[in-house]
Amino acid sequence: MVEHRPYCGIAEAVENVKVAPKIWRLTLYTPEIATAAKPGQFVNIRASSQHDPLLRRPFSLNRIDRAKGTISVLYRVVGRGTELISLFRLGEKVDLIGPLGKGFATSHPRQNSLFVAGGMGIAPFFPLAEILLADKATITCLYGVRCADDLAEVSHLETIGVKVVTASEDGCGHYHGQVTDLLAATLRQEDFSLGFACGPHAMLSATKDLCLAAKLPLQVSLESIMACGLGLCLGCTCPKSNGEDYWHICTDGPVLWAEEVDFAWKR
Amino acid sequence: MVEHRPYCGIAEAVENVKVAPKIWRLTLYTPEIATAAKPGQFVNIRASSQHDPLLRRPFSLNRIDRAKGTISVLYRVVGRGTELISLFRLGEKVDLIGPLGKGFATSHPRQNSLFVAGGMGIAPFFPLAEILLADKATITCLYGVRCADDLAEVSHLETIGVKVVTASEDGCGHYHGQVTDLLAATLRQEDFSLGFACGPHAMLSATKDLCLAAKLPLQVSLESIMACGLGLCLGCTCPKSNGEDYWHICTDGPVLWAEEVDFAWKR
Amino acid sequence: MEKINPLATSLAGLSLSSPLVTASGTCGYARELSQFFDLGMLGAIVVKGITLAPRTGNPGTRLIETPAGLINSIGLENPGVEKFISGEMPFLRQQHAPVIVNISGNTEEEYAALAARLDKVAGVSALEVNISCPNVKTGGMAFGACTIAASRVTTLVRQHSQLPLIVKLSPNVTDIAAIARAVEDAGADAISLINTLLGMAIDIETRRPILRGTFGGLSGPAIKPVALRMVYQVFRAVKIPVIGMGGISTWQDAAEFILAGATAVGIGTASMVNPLAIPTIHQGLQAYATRQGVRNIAELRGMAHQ
Amino acid sequence: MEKINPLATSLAGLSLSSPLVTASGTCGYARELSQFFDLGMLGAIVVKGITLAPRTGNPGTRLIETPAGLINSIGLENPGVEKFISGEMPFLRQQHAPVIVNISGNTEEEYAALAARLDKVAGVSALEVNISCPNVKTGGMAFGACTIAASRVTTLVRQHSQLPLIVKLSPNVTDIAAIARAVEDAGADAISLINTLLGMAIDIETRRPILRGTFGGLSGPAIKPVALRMVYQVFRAVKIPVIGMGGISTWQDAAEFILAGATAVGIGTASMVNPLAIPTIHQGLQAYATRQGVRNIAELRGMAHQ
Ligand SMILES: Cc1cc2nc3c(=O)[nH]c(=O)nc-3n(C[C@H](O)[C@H](O)[C@H](O)COP(=O)(O)OP(=O)(O)OC[C@H]3O[C@@H](n4cnc5c(N)ncnc54)[C@H](O)[C@@H]3O)c2cc1C
Ligand SMILES: Cc1cc2nc3c(=O)[nH]c(=O)nc-3n(C[C@H](O)[C@H](O)[C@H](O)COP(=O)(O)OP(=O)(O)OC[C@H]3O[C@@H](n4cnc5c(N)ncnc54)[C@H](O)[C@@H]3O)c2cc1C
Ligand SMILES: Cc1cc2nc3c(=O)[nH]c(=O)nc-3n(C[C@H](O)[C@H](O)[C@H](O)COP(=O)(O)O)c2cc1C
Ligand SMILES: Cc1cc2nc3c(=O)[nH]c(=O)nc-3n(C[C@H](O)[C@H](O)[C@H](O)COP(=O)(O)O)c2cc1C
Ligand code: FES
Ligand code: FES
Repeated sequence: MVEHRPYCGIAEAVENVKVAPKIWRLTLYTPEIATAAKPGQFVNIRASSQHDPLLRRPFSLNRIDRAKGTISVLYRVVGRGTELISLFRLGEKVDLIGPLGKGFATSHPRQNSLFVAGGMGIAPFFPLAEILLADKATITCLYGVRCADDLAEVSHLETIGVKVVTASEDGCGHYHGQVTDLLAATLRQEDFSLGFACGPHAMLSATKDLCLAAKLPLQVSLESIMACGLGLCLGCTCPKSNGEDYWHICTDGPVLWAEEVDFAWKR
Repeated sequence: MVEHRPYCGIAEAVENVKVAPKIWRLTLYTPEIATAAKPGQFVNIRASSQHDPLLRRPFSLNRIDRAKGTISVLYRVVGRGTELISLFRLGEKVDLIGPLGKGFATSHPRQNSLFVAGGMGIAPFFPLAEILLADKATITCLYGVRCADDLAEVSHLETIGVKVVTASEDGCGHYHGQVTDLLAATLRQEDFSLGFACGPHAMLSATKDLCLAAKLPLQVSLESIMACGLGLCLGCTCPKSNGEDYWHICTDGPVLWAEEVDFAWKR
Repeated sequence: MEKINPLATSLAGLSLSSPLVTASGTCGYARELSQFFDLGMLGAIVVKGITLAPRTGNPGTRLIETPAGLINSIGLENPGVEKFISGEMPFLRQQHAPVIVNISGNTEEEYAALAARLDKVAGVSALEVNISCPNVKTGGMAFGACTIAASRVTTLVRQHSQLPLIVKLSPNVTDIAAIARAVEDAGADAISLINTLLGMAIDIETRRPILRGTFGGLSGPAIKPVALRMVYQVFRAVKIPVIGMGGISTWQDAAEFILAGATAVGIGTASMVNPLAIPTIHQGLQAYATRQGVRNIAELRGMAHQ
Repeated sequence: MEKINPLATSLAGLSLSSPLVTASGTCGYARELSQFFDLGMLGAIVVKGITLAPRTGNPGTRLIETPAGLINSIGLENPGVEKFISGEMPFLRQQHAPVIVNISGNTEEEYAALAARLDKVAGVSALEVNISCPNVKTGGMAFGACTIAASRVTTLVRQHSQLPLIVKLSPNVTDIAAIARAVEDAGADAISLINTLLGMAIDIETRRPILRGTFGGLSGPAIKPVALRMVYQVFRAVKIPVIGMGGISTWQDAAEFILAGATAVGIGTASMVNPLAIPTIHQGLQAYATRQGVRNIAELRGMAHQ
């Protein structure tokens, strides 16, 4: 069960802009969610008022602006739901539920934090950085993309004081190669107190192995197809590392400690 | 089978405006259709790019502007399809097929033509009037509505030279009562050479009876739920007056001679 | 003077404050939905399917979105009957709605054992015997696919429980009316239908079925026309009340099921998409009853047959 | 050198230029679709169901839109076999695609008479025996609902015709594989499935079923998961080829059916919504075959079973 009664209703779109060739940021006026939300939580948005596509689409909170009463999501257009969302216009009445899930745990020693992001996995890190930085932590963000078109957020994160190191296989980033190679190199050079990772399954799996080897506690933000996002359907599972049963990503996660998750699982 | 290979593709919305509280006019740039279209024909528009609502929505041609390469439809928001269409914005890529069906037959004696419109039945009459007037006919249009909010087109028709007499039960029109009562009164006072009617089933049925009694040849534009609009499904039937088989409204109509139609049929 | 409730109804001896019930497996054990609305407006809470032993459910992908539908392959994940009684019943007993426990067995004996175990549990108002789950290897749907098996399970559960007995039918059959008559004859007090339609999807890149178990259960608006037809058929075939479900997402849908003959209606997939679906439907049905000029919605039951 | 066609396939002795066929009753006699694309890209033209005598079809509303679906109750409107042969075959013979005639009877004798009459008609390449129409009072679906009736009709038609025989199955059954095996044993050369799911809708204002015949046939994207599952099941059960259909509207859908085991796929409701659906799917399938690295789409057939 979610910790807090989530808001379920309408929020007005105050901005919906393309920030990279396939990446958009949607900002919604929804004081209820902005007030309650924590970094790492998500919102579940209906892409259509009709029955197709039927299910809501989950997105991490990419901005939480309590003062303005707004939240944002940073999303990549990958299919018909995100395509429809990219058509939302100013003033659009957006049907959403949130905040949902458990966010990042920020009460552990975190003076020197490490973010590892793969592709759209960058989305939840800005609000997390805001909180950690307010607490005088230093943050290094390793950010892997396939190509320059996939880059987003870099200047925003740098502006608030995050050290961003980009990795890409096409050579567009600081580091030429996979973000997990960059991670291995970084862990050899520097000690961190807490790690946070978000990105594709394989990347998270490799990140877990590297961080555990380096004795770095790691939280991972996971994804799954979701039918409800509320713990009703039990459909959004990932196996626990106990080898016995399952986490439900929408309520137990999306953020879990890496050591609790069995990444050997496939969809 | 339709007479002419219809266009099936995309047309750009150049205007979509509310002309009365629930009535909108959508104008589309589609030279292929504008060139081929005749008054009384219709276009079949997809309201959504997704599978729900699944079927296209048929609308009569309300303007045909060959010079500009545009056509318009005048539509009332009655359900989810028309609701979605009312959200189409400038530049929207609208998926449509047209022109479809057989239009009004205008090669009969028509010097003094009579239009009888009920509610949205007014939609196809403007382009018909343009053709008849170009041919020096005089036109009287009896136009019944439930209330003032339902009125559209009056000034447009008057501007091009149609004499419009409105009827309404709430007293907002010239005539206080049903348009068919107005029709009965009008037929007693004046002779017409050709009648055209479009509107609800009951109105068309009564109009047929009155015109036949007055020996006025009458064409009616009919409606039906349509799955294809092309003659593929055989779903859009209305009984022939021969009592034996059916017209298919999308291909045999939507305009038929009133005497060919059995109005005793119910949906 | 108390305001009369136009939605109050009764079913198999239970009084329901409305015809709306949760569809099993789409609202867990009601805790989550209780955050969104007062469960008191529910005619009954039908909980997620319970088995004798705990089940972790199916591995791999469990959900596939389809046009206006959802395929699920949860595999009856549940804590088992003992933990259900100790862990969930205390909360459920506090809600102002009867609790109907949905039970599933791999064998006839398991159904019997579940029925016996739940019989005297405080707060359990009725059993819904699921002979229609497409997502478990043994048992499940097999019991719902033939009149003899359906009837045997019903008889057995009847022998082991005093509780009102609702049998939940599978739609994946040629003659739903025959199955309904068989379970009525075997002692069922009510019938619920439909469970999900058997469906599948294939990943065209890996070329493999998306679900490890190949098939899953199709629910949601897509199946409504089939569900409504079966409720209509079963209403004609039996005398016991019917709980209708399958794709209901608006009050208009619920009204259609009542006109087809349903005494109560289950809301499943719609609550997952919109946790406020039930209160919205509740309000709509109330207004509909008034507009139709009936004092109680039950007056509209089965009217489509006249 | 001729360009090889990666979509060419063969079925029951016919060579098809692609696996795409029209689904009976959704393209009339192909005249209308011929305005939109070259019918030569069709593997076959399957025409609207033909009966012995002309039929005017059902009175009242014939179409109901549902979420991602369509309920129809056309009632086999058709000119009868004689007028079909004289009025439609001349046009059909000129098209560059085999013509498959879908036949429906009220009685076994009618099926036999239709088969005999069409046997020597020039340009008729195969018969599709519709034992699954939900929209006629007698005959129709009744033949498709039990193995014995299905098998008898098949045997009889086999006796009266030399043409390749395709039997079209109803999905409204418990065990589609058993019916498929029965018609295979009775001499069918191929099976097509699925026909429509039996569904209904009620007008909540008049409180009456919308269709005069109460039930109609549900087609369209809504039913795709069920259709795909049945094609998958039947492919495992029989050796004769399968024509898969039900809700196919994109090349991805068509690819799923081929991976499930379909030799050809029928496009129905999708063509009605978009008369260019077939050419669009044709193009998509061609590109898919290339991307999958196969020389012919047939290499992908049934791959989901491996
Ligand atoms: C907790 C959570 C947070 C997320 N945060 C973000 C975010 O901040 N930004 C972002 O761009 N994306 C995020 N995602 C993924 C996002 O939900 C999917 O990209 C989106 O739902 C795809 O919808 P679609 O209709 O465009 O694609 P579809 O047409 O439905 O599918 C396209 C592809 O996306 C996959 N997909 C579909 N739904 C999901 C899903 N719920 N989760 C994962 N993959 C899916 C499909 O398997 C398919 O491969 C998040 C997912 C979860 C579960
Ligand atoms: C040849 C033809 C020409 C038409 N021209 C016009 C026009 O110029 N302007 C206009 O406003 N309307 C016109 N209509 C009616 C218009 O097609 C329907 O109002 C529209 O399809 C309703 O769509 P919806 O999704 O908003 O309503 P829905 O939610 O689908 O239904 C709302 C109501 O409209 C009825 N309806 C749905 N589809 C149709 C249909 N195809 N025909 C008739 N009634 C239907 C339903 O039975 C229901 O009562 C025409 C219909 C036909 C067949
Ligand atoms: C995720 C999910 C889980 C389900 N679990 C159960 C269950 O445990 N027991 C049961 O009898 N039915 C179960 N069902 C079936 C529903 O109760 C219901 O019969 C079906 O979904 C049709 O209704 P709907 O379209 O409103 O969802 C489940 C359905 C879904 C979608
Ligand atoms: C309007 C309509 C008419 C149909 N007529 C016939 C028919 O005459 N004979 C037949 O075997 N199937 C008929 N069918 C069934 C289709 O051929 C097909 O099996 C079914 O619609 C599923 O495919 P789809 O979802 O692609 O439409 C008809 C379907 C529709 C929608
Ligand atoms: S998405 Fe339904 S339980 Fe998580
Ligand atoms: S709408 Fe299909 S034939 Fe007229």
